[in-house]
Amino acid sequence: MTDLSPAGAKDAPVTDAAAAVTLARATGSAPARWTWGQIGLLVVLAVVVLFTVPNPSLAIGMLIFGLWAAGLNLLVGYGGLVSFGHALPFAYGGYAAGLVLKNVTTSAWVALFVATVSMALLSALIGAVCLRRTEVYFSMLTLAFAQLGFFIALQWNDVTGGDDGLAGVPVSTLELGFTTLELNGLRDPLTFFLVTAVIVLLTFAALILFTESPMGRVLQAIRESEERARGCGYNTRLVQLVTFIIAGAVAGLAGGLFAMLNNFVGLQPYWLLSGVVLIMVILGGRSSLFGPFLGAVLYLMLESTLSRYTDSWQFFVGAIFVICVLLFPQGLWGLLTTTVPHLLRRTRGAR
Amino acid sequence: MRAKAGLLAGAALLLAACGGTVAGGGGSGGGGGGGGGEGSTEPLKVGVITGITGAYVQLGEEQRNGAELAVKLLEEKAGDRPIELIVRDDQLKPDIALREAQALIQEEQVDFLTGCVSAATTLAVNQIASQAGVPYLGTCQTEQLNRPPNFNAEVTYHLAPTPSQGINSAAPFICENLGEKVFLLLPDYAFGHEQEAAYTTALPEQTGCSIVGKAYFPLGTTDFNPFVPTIEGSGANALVYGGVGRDQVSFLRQADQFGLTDRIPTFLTIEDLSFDQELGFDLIDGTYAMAAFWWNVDDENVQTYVEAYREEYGTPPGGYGVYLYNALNLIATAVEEGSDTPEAFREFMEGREVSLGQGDMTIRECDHQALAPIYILEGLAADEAESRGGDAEFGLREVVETVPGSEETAPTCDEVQEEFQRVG
Amino acid sequence: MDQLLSQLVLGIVSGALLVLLALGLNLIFGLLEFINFSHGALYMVGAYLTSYLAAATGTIWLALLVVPIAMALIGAALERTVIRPMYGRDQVDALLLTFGLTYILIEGVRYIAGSGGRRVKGPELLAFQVDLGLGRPVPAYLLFVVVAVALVVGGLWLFLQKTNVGLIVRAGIRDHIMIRALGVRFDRYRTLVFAIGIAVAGVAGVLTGPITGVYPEMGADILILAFVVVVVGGMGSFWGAVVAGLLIGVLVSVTTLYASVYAGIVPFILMILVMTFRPRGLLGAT
Amino acid sequence: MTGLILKAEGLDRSFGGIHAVKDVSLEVPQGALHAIIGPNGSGKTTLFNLITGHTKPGKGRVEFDGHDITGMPFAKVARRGLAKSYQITTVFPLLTVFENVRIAAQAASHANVFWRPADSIKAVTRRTDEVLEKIGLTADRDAIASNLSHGDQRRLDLAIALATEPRLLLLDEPTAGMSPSETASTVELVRELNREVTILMIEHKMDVILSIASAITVLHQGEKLFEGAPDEVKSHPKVQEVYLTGSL
Repeated sequence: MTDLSPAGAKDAPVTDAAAAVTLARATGSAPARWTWGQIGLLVVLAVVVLFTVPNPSLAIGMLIFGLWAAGLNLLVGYGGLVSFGHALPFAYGGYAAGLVLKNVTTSAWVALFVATVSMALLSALIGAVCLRRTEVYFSMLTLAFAQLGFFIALQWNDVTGGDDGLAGVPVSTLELGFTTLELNGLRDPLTFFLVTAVIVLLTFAALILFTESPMGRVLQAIRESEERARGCGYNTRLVQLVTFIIAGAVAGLAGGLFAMLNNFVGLQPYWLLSGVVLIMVILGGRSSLFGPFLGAVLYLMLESTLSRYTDSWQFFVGAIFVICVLLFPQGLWGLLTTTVPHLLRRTRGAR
Repeated sequence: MRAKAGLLAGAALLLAACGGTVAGGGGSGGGGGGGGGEGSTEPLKVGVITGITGAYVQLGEEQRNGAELAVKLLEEKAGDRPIELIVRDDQLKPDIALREAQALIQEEQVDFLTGCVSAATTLAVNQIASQAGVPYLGTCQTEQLNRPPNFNAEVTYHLAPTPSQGINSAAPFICENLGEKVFLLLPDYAFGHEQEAAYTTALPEQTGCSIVGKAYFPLGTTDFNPFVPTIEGSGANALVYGGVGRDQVSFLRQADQFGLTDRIPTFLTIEDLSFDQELGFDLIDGTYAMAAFWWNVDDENVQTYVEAYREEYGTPPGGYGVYLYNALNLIATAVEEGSDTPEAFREFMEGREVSLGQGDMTIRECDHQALAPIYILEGLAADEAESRGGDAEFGLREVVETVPGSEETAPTCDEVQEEFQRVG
Repeated sequence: MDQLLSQLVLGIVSGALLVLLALGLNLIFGLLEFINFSHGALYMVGAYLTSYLAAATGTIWLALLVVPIAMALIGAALERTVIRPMYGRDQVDALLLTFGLTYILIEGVRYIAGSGGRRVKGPELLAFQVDLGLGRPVPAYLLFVVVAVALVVGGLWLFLQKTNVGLIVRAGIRDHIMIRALGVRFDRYRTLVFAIGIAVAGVAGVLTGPITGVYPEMGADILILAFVVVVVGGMGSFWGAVVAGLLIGVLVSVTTLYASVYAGIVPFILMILVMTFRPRGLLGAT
Repeated sequence: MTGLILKAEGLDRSFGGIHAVKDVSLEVPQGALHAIIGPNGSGKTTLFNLITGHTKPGKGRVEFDGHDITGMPFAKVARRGLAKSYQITTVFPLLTVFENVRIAAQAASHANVFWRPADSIKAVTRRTDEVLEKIGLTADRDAIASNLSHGDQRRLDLAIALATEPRLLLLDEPTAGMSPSETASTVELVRELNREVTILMIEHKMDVILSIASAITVLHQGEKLFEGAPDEVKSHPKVQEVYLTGSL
């Protein structure tokens, strides 16, 4: 990294990790290919998960959490907007899909559509309030809304099931025209996995398209200098709001999928859950959309594996966080794409 | 590059479709376990899901102890089948409980599931058990597990008392001995709401008894000071406190500072030795509580369990390990008798009368609810504990009344049937 | 009316402890631009130290002196080792780091002290109740807590206002680059401020012990509230944190009286309102 | 020279007790290269901010291309064709030089597109390359902006402003901190740009202004001291008194 830091960078408020997104692209012409190559990488990751993770629900969960984290990274890594309340859209999507499946129809299309679209609308409202402020204030506002959501979910017992959770969500069906699939995560995890993988991949590709679109590029420019972006004539609030809505909708979709997987929507402290998804993003690396997927897979692996060997597994998770942030500031993906090639180059150069 | 990656991935996906781990794991439908059948020597796998991290760690640890102790005493065998116990941490989060339940069923192909310290996780586990057709023996106090839509007669069993069961047993004692103007201070989540419903029915049924006020506190409240003026201002002469664990510890500590527990007799809906130990003799002195288990209850089977537990872990057991101890014993007996399929296990369980770690117990047929005695306990001061022949370290409470488990205290089977029909 | 008045007093007590945590957070954020999510866990460590010291000496008086110093040392050590590399890095990195630290501290304490909480006996000297003429007596210890917090807050303010070190710290909060340009050994002041922030959290830990007891997760919930206090009061505003802490304490307390269910959510609603109408916080600089 | 592109009337603004800009009016005809000079603290930058909407005027009114833009948000003003380069270099530090300019170039026509890749919009890419060529940054196309030399960063700042295809370009000390040779080439660049776009610039270096400006406004303590052609300014005694002798 040293060769990249500009003269006088010590005083510069901009930090390497914040803008690592574009660094990856900028360090040469090669990494630009990774932008679209990420889709291929995700397919490979999905296949690896499919073959190596022994617990099917965990494997499916990895895809879902990965999508959730990737959507969040749109805000955090690309937009520089750190949401402390991203559990809200995920949980909302779960409740929305769960309630549709339970009370209206068992069609997965309808459930996921309602979860995604209604969360998008809700995000527009929440975003309009939260985006009036930036930085820590933005974060705290998102946290406040998440707490508000938690409170409503807890109190609105008749609809949400309160802290007992929304139980008895029926198994959903997916009409494909030529056939109808039953999405039972427990009895037929392979079908569920493949369907989830397809949905996740398509959404992921759409997210990449967004980041590469003029608007997505402006989002990154706003992160670099909002004033200058405004000076170019951009309505920066609008771009951030659109991003907030997309991230919310993606989380809603992921939440809906998660509800379908579990046939259950549980309630747990939102700020903790928001922290978990944020950590997946940071762990995986903010410089790409694929990074958070890696982060999600790694985090869930750590959690489910370590907890089997020791009661103090959180101690080790904590230690791994500290080590990661000290040694690999750009997250796992940054480690793979920037640091490793850099080291290779250096050792080759030394010879 | 892009095209190549896509091709590669596509091929891999196809490959996976032909037989990945995901397919292999659960394709069989996760049904009730591998071997089965009489004379099988396949290991009997029992999955325990409980909170090993999270707010009620002590309870979770104790549940694990209870299960492990039972397996040890059974010499790790149920008939010819070796018992394999697999314990998983649900962190008290329903999402994690779901995942672990799925893992236990799909990966480990467990024959039975049991464990839980919170209602939310028990419902999550029950949901998965129900889908997979694996018997599940719930072990936490909730009204919801064996009621619609959660109850699945094929798989669901409830070994802990429901809150209403305990409250119906305790209501006469509260009104006769503590005070007839009662204030309810309850946690703001399902367990608290269930308590409210039960107390509001049970207390006014006692002559002259009424509820003069109630307040909810959010889960995880550490500061109870603001509630004290509310309680004192209500004119209550008895206080019922419904919080568990940390909440209870904080509350009693602060109530003591205000002298509240001296002025107003206090009754705890739920007690556990681990909380009592943290509070100490001086804080629980003069308070009352009810429990489905207390370690120095005078009963042969209870004492067998307590002695074995003390020998193994050095302290007497609290109230939560016994459910797991019972669960493992019931499962082992059933398997030994050849009732190792879900259907046969149901037949074995329904209406069964046994005497285990809680003393005499019946699993009634209509909702698979265990009916066991409820004890009313008085908190003792240290010198009192010694003078009454108790234990200087663990003799924190004395049983002042025993209410045997009966149809009368739980909602009757007729009421339960009615509810089932109403929901359909 | 009686009830409302006693409720106000009790609100001030719980608010006072929030103030201590919020002040530390605020100071650290102001000078280091570092969001310390492990603040709650460090407060918990302070409370545990108190519980052991109090068990050994039979009272918390000694702890009141020793624990803040011990916590300051722990804070300084942390700053010198893991926190220093975070300067100039994204605040999200600080989140991951301090989340990790929190896990380590909580599990570490659990490993050493067990999952169950520990008791801390309040001082015998204060084991009586005071009649403030509000109709109901208040435990003397709670009033002592308010006085102790007031002393700490006052002392901290005098330190920042009247000493050279305080002057530099205040200037540094206002303008980082300028201070560096002045050639001051800025690093030392960062260590100092972090240590002070943690020491103040340690004081909160000592004072809380006799009220709630100590247990591994005790820092988690109160930390979020402390953040709300900082934001509502205004980031970087000393008196803002004090005012907001007391306000939120009282607000929660009074809500408990009339609608206890809403007590948990009131601080967050307040925060949304303040952010909407006074974006810089109640006393924040505009 | 067909009419006015910018017309400011009686702009006035105080900050606390400081009267930063006092009743200043300004008229910039199409195609002009109008310069504003004045010693430090004379209100030049505040005047700019009043024009761009960064600061709301206490009194007065700003017309751009015949439309009232007084107090309008900067982004809106920018969309109408007014661009600004900054006194303190403001670029997108961790984007490449190309991307810095491309962002600006796409602002005009493709601002809110999110259904196709930005790189596939050929017109924007072409425009970007043109601007880079014109500013002389083609060689640094793939460099990270924050790695450029100070002078190059100033030029990139200018390039961003230019890429939005403005009709009026506000330059805030475009040669600040530059070496003499860098200054010379920037002056040449500004002169060249002026063939296509009207320019209103603040400048500190008198020699720079005198050689290229078509008209000059001299500010002193927030007030307009004098306005006229370079030659007139040079010879005006009052200007010499407060400004030339003072600073040079």
